[in-house]
Amino acid sequence: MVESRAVRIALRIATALAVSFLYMPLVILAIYAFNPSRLLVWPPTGFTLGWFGEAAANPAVIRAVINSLLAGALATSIALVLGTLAAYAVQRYRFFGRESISFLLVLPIALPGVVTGIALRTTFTTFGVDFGLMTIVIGHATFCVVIVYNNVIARLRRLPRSPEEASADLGADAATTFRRITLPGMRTALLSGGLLAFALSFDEVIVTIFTAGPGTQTIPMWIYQAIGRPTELPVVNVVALVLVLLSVIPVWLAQRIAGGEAASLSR
Amino acid sequence: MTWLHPRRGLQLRLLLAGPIGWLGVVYLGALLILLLNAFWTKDSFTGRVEPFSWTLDAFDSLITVEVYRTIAIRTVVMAILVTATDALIAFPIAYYMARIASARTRGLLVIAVLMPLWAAYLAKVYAWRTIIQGKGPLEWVLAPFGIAGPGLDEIANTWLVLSYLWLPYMILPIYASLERIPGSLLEASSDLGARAGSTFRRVILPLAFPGVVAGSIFTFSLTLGDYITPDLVSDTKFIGNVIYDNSSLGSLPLAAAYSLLPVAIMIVYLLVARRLGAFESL
Amino acid sequence: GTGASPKPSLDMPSSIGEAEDELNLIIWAGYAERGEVDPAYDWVTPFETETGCKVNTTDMGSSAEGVQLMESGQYDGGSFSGNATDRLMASGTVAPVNVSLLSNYANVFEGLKNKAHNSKDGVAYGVPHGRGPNLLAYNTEVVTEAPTSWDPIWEGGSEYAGKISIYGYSDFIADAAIHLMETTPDLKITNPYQLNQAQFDAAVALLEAQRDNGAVYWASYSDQVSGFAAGDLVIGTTWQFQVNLLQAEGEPVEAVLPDEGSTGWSDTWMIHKDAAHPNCMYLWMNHMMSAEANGQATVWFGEAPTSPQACTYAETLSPGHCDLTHATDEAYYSKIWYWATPRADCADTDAATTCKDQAAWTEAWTSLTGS
Amino acid sequence: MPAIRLEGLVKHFGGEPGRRAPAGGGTAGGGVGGAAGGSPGGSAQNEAIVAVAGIDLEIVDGEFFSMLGPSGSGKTTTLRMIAGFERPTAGRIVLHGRDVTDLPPFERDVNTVFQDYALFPHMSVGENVAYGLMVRKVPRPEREVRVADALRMVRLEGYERRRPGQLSGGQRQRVALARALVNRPRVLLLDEPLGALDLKLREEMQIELKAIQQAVGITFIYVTHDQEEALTMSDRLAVFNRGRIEQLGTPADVYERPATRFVAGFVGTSNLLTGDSARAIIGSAGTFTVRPEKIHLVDPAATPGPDEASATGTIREVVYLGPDTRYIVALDAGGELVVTQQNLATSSMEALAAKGRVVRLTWKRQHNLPVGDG
Amino acid sequence: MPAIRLEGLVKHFGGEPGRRAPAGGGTAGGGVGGAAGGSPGGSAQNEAIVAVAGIDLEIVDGEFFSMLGPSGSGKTTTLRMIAGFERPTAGRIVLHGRDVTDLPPFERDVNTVFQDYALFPHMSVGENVAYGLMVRKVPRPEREVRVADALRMVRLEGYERRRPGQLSGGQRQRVALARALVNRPRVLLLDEPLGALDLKLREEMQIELKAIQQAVGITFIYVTHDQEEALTMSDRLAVFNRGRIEQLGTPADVYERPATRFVAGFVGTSNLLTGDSARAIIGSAGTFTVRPEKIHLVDPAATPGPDEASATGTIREVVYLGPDTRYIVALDAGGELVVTQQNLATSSMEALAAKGRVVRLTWKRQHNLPVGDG
Ligand SMILES: Nc1ncnc2c1ncn2[C@@H]1O[C@H](COP(=O)(O)OP(=O)(O)OP(=O)(O)O)[C@@H](O)[C@H]1O
Ligand SMILES: Nc1ncnc2c1ncn2[C@@H]1O[C@H](COP(=O)(O)OP(=O)(O)OP(=O)(O)O)[C@@H](O)[C@H]1O
Ligand SMILES: [Mg+2]
Ligand SMILES: [Mg+2]
Repeated sequence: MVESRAVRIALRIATALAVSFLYMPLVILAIYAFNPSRLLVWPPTGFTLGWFGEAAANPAVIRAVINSLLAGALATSIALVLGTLAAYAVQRYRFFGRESISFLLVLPIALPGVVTGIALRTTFTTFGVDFGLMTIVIGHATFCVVIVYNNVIARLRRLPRSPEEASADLGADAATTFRRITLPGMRTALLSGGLLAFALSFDEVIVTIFTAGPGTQTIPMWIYQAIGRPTELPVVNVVALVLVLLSVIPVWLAQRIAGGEAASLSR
Repeated sequence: MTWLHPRRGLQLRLLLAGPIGWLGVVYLGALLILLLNAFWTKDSFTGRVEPFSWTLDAFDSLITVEVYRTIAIRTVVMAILVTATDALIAFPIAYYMARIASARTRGLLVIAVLMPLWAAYLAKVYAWRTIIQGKGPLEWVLAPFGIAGPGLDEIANTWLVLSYLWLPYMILPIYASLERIPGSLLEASSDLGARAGSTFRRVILPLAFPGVVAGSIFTFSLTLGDYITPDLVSDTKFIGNVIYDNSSLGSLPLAAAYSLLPVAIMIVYLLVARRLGAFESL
Repeated sequence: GTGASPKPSLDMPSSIGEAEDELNLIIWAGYAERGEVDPAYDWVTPFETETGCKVNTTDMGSSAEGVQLMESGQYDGGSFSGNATDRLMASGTVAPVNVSLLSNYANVFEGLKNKAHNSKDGVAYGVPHGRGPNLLAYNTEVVTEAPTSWDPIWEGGSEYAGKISIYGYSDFIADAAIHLMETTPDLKITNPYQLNQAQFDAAVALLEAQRDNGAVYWASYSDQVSGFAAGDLVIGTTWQFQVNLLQAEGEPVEAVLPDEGSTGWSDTWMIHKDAAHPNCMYLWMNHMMSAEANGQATVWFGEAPTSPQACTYAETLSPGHCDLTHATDEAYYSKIWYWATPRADCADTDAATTCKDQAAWTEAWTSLTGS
Repeated sequence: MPAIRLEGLVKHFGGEPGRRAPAGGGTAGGGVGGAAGGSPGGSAQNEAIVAVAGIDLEIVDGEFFSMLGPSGSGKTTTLRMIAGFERPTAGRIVLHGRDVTDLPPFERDVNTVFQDYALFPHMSVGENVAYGLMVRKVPRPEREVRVADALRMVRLEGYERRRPGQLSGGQRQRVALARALVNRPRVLLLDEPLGALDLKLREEMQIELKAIQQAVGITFIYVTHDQEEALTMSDRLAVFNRGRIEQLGTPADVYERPATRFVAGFVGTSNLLTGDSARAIIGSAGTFTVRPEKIHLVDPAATPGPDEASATGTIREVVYLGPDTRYIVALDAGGELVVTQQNLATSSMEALAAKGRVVRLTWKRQHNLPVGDG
Repeated sequence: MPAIRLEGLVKHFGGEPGRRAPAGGGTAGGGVGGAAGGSPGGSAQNEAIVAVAGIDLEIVDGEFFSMLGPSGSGKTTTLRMIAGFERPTAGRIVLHGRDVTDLPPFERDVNTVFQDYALFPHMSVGENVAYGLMVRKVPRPEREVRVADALRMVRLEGYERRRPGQLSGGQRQRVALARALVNRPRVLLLDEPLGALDLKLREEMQIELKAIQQAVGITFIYVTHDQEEALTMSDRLAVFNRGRIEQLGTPADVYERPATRFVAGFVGTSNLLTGDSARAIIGSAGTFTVRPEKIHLVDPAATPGPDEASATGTIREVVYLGPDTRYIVALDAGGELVVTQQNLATSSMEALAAKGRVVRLTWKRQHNLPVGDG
């Protein structure tokens, strides 16, 4: 009740403008997806659903989607394991260098993707690692760890120790306690962290370009390549629109799971 | 498990082996190799780097060739501009979400902000490209006022699009830190005689600041490294473009040496941000 | 020197074995179509059906990227331009090709065999895909009279300032050099890719003037296409491909080869020395020289077919294609400087002369476009 | 002129679940009685909650006035309306003759001490205390003097530089107090200011708070759900229940003459005599209460005086409390009475030996208080 | 064989700031006394904290044993070492003759009721209570019977399906208790189990807890900082101060014969007579304490009996407490004594009118307790 009426109205307008700004390009994208012209000209010249059919029938798009899903799922799994372990260690133990760990974990996401990408590629080349899905996964997992880590550590901070102690007290050994008490307590954090990590991996393009091998084009790579080819633009419109629409699912899920918590970017 | 119980040191080592192994060895190792590359010679024709052939040539060109300095300054200025723009746009909406909107509206707004964040990055850049380019919607809107469209070669495009792309990264941490401010603090402030303006300046702003810094880590670092957006919506070169161009063409050692610049900037940035308590707001 | 350039092993396969199940290629976008854009242009699916080799492609954004991808060792081969083939051959990344195993090789125009960009010491290191010049495109509504020289893009204070479309890679320095060969013979430029300091400086100065005159650089060809379509660009360097696209959409765009000649490309399919699927790669190389595949591919991209048979087939898809691309006109192609890598040794045996190397070109280009 | 006059004050909280209402804790009066055996169902979430149901009250200048009541009875809401953090649904708030119902908090001459202290975490103790003066543009030299005075009053000299995070609970409490007092408000509102402190510290702070109030002469309005605290500290108190005042009076009024059964039970231990046993012992129907400390334990053979009520029974349980001993006596007429005896001369041994003994209880008839069912 | 024997138990917390220690609150014994007037300097952050400084103790089977002491005195740490959550720095813990010092919690036959209840939020009440049986692989039919029994004991039949979030504080307390009791441990540890409840509910639960302990006959070790609670409930109690036990004994021992000045002050109100006034009134030097409830207020002209000590003074302050009245008397010989009088027949009016009156205080000499300075 601190804000005056005028301030509140001004804020409401600012919010409305900011939200419109966020959505305006996406709306334009949607409009273009139904435009029959192969070249992008405004205003739209007609209406067609044809590009959707083309996109659905495009094997490169389908392969790319599958690759993205695979890479995302694998990177997320690795990130879930590593992020949880790190968060648990940092939150539940005292040790030398504890402060540096969060720093180390943020680094991959705070350093520019080009740097991470080149560093990884140079390393893989140096050690003769074959480029492929696994190299993409390694690249993605590196910056996904911190997302899981931040989600989990925020939860652990709020999660009291006492239920874990109670569990041990009631006769459960460490593994049982972790499985039955700690893990359920972190479940929503893991889910929202995992979703976020997955989304990030699914959307990552720069590191992917540097770590991809033959036959492992992901969907952002496909889009990037297709943007360079005017003949593909209508299909790009459709694919981009569908991706935007699909992103509702994880957002909605994360919101449902974690309530307001998903709001924290958690990284 | 009984034997493990008293051995907290061992428990800890088991827990940390994975994460530290991964990031400490794979990630830092990769960065180290990149660093080494900055000091190695490369073949001028085939472009291959010769390991352990030490030279400072890459640093030499970075220092002597003016354009690298110009680009570095341009990139940092752009990162500052984008960060400031996002902070200015993000604060009101974050404030509205955290303190004014009803619970329901707040939930909807959080989704509304998260969705573009999770929507494909390239799709968004591409959407802007279609908006900005000639015969696009922007030109169409501006035409009646007799203003020409910017076309795809204005540096301002980069500023606009990057600000757009990273906006949610700024809104969410600010929102989170605003939401964490107990209502009683604001009540106490007004109880003690502060009007809304003073309360905002003296209580809300200082307490939300770590959130702004947390958000700025993203806006800043993402701007610092992006080369795709500048490439797609303008023809201006940024640090990322130079690194990218040289990593394939030209000289990998030069790319590696140039990479050290954003790395150094971000490490300093992170250290400062951590001191300001921003890590809690990430 | 040219550094690590191991003597190529000359053991080539003496027969094509049984096809593997896969083939990983690095290509220029548009060099392996599956009829996704236009069902009439599909030369990958028949190949896959016939050989059982599943084709995976990765587009290269530039020759340099192609070299880098090739050096990762993950690909069986690819279609490279001259400024990639020379590096690949020098670094020993690619293997010589036993052309006697390729039944379609015999039909290929002699002008495309055993050239500097696709052979070494008389041994073939690949087979041709097609060739073409970089052309001068113009909007016929603005530039009403067809230009015959490159002058409109170089002239200071051109009436097209701000609407000049320029290829956005360092290779374009060579285009400046070609213009200098014509306008400043004193520089004694003999090869636009191998420039000594004075020649190089002159080329860069020319480019700076052009930049200040409002050049717009294109990195991906869709930039250029949308620019021409929108009227933001009216004249500039282009490939036949973009012109075809624009014309198909009804845009008033034409292209010419100016009298000075031009840079250009002559692309070659090469095989990696450790290719995981060599048989598929041999089959693919042969396939790409077949009348159908080569005809479709060269029409699709707007370049010259590599054999009379392909020419004939191409005519059925796009009447007049062979004339348009001067497929049989060796004189025409003698005016074309195919892309090559700038080298410190000037790519000659004369140890006394030194030229600016690729890194210098890249740096100059960064300075040109980055400041 | 009264310091504060509340006229027909009402506050409803809107249909949807509000920010401050914790899950499950939002049902009025659910706190105390609902602990055990309550029905497992819950109240509908979407009804409007009547937090304050109509309050009329005058508080005198310089008074130490307490609001006592169970959790959810509307004390905090009333206080927040006085401070200006909530707008009344109906009614008026008059501060020293001026209607402030519609004024924002920063224009009211009252200050609040919050239960969670609400100290500004990014400011030092000194800055916290100076805050009110600073935003009111009191010049720096005066500000410094007043801040030093306020910190001396709460015995925190030398703590100016510390951050709230570096203080103990009791110290934070003092800072919150100093921060309010430094503005010299005419009314100070305190919402369970000692709720977060532990017993010993709370007792210390009670004495200190009372002393400070007497020293500065400001009107204190003090919210608590601890009856002992309210009885000890207040000049007058109001007992809240379900958004209304059940009784208003001095501590003695409320303790010795509870107006309703609710007050009798909430303030002190209530020994209720009902139905048959009431008729048998007191001679009239109805519900009566008698305080445990008013009852004498005498020999069963003794005859009670004419002005005394009396009953016989057996000591079922003896609890040694240190200063007192509590006897739980099962009455022959039915029911139980709790009797408290000061351990004046008796030692614990004697006290504990009384278990199982047959006794007579006597008390002055005037201490039989009939209570309504309010 | 004692249920529990602690031998020379010591616990230090390492140099770096500890997990459980809130900033600033980590200094041993800093809680009560340090609240006001303490030096602003604070202790260096990096010294090791001595939480428990050497404890020897035997607790008998079936005993209700309390650990009483101010905040930070080491009670919780001692309890946590018994439960196995902390490893002693030195010393041994013997449970029923078995040295368990190095065993993890899940191998000790003790159970704990936590102050914050520590219920598993993702499990229903029934699942919470069944947890200990489940992880110990007790077969389902037996499990169900025992869970039902335990819930009946704490009067929560019919609540099996609820989630902890849907319960009130008192109900959660009961669930925590049932969850521990269902395992039939030989020792139950309770760390301020009623600390989070409000006054009325706490009193109810005290009675109930005691009744349950008597019913099941398990050894209870009960941590509290509320002296009244400790006195009321315990068979024996230990008074902790700065990581040591200051006194060990029955409630009456501790209350009536405090061994040290600290105990005298911490358990009950201590009226200390020192120096000159001690010599004048009692006739010998040293420090004495006399409990406020042992003192009679009589006419100043009255002559004290031969076995009585006596002093004259003026009533400086009268505090009406409801059941009692507290008089603060300024002695003519110097110093102050607090006198508590049960409001047996006196009304508040009479009591409050006493302010300023000159009175004589008398008390039995046997209630003069000399106290050490411990
Ligand atoms: N902002 C709010 N929104 C909805 N309901 C509220 C709000 N504030 C208070 N209430 C409800 O109003 C009623 C009175 O609350 P109030 O806080 O005034 O009680 P209280 O007497 O202070 O209790 P306690 O001793 O627990 O602090 C309660 O039922 C409470 O849940
Ligand atoms: N994990 C820990 N790390 C560091 N110091 C600790 C830790 N646990 C307890 N301490 C310190 O040890 C001392 C004793 O603490 P303990 O919790 O045992 O006290 P307590 O008597 O239970 O107090 P309270 O009544 O406040 O619960 C305190 O100074 C406390 O700050
Ligand atoms: Mg309240
Ligand atoms: Mg404790």
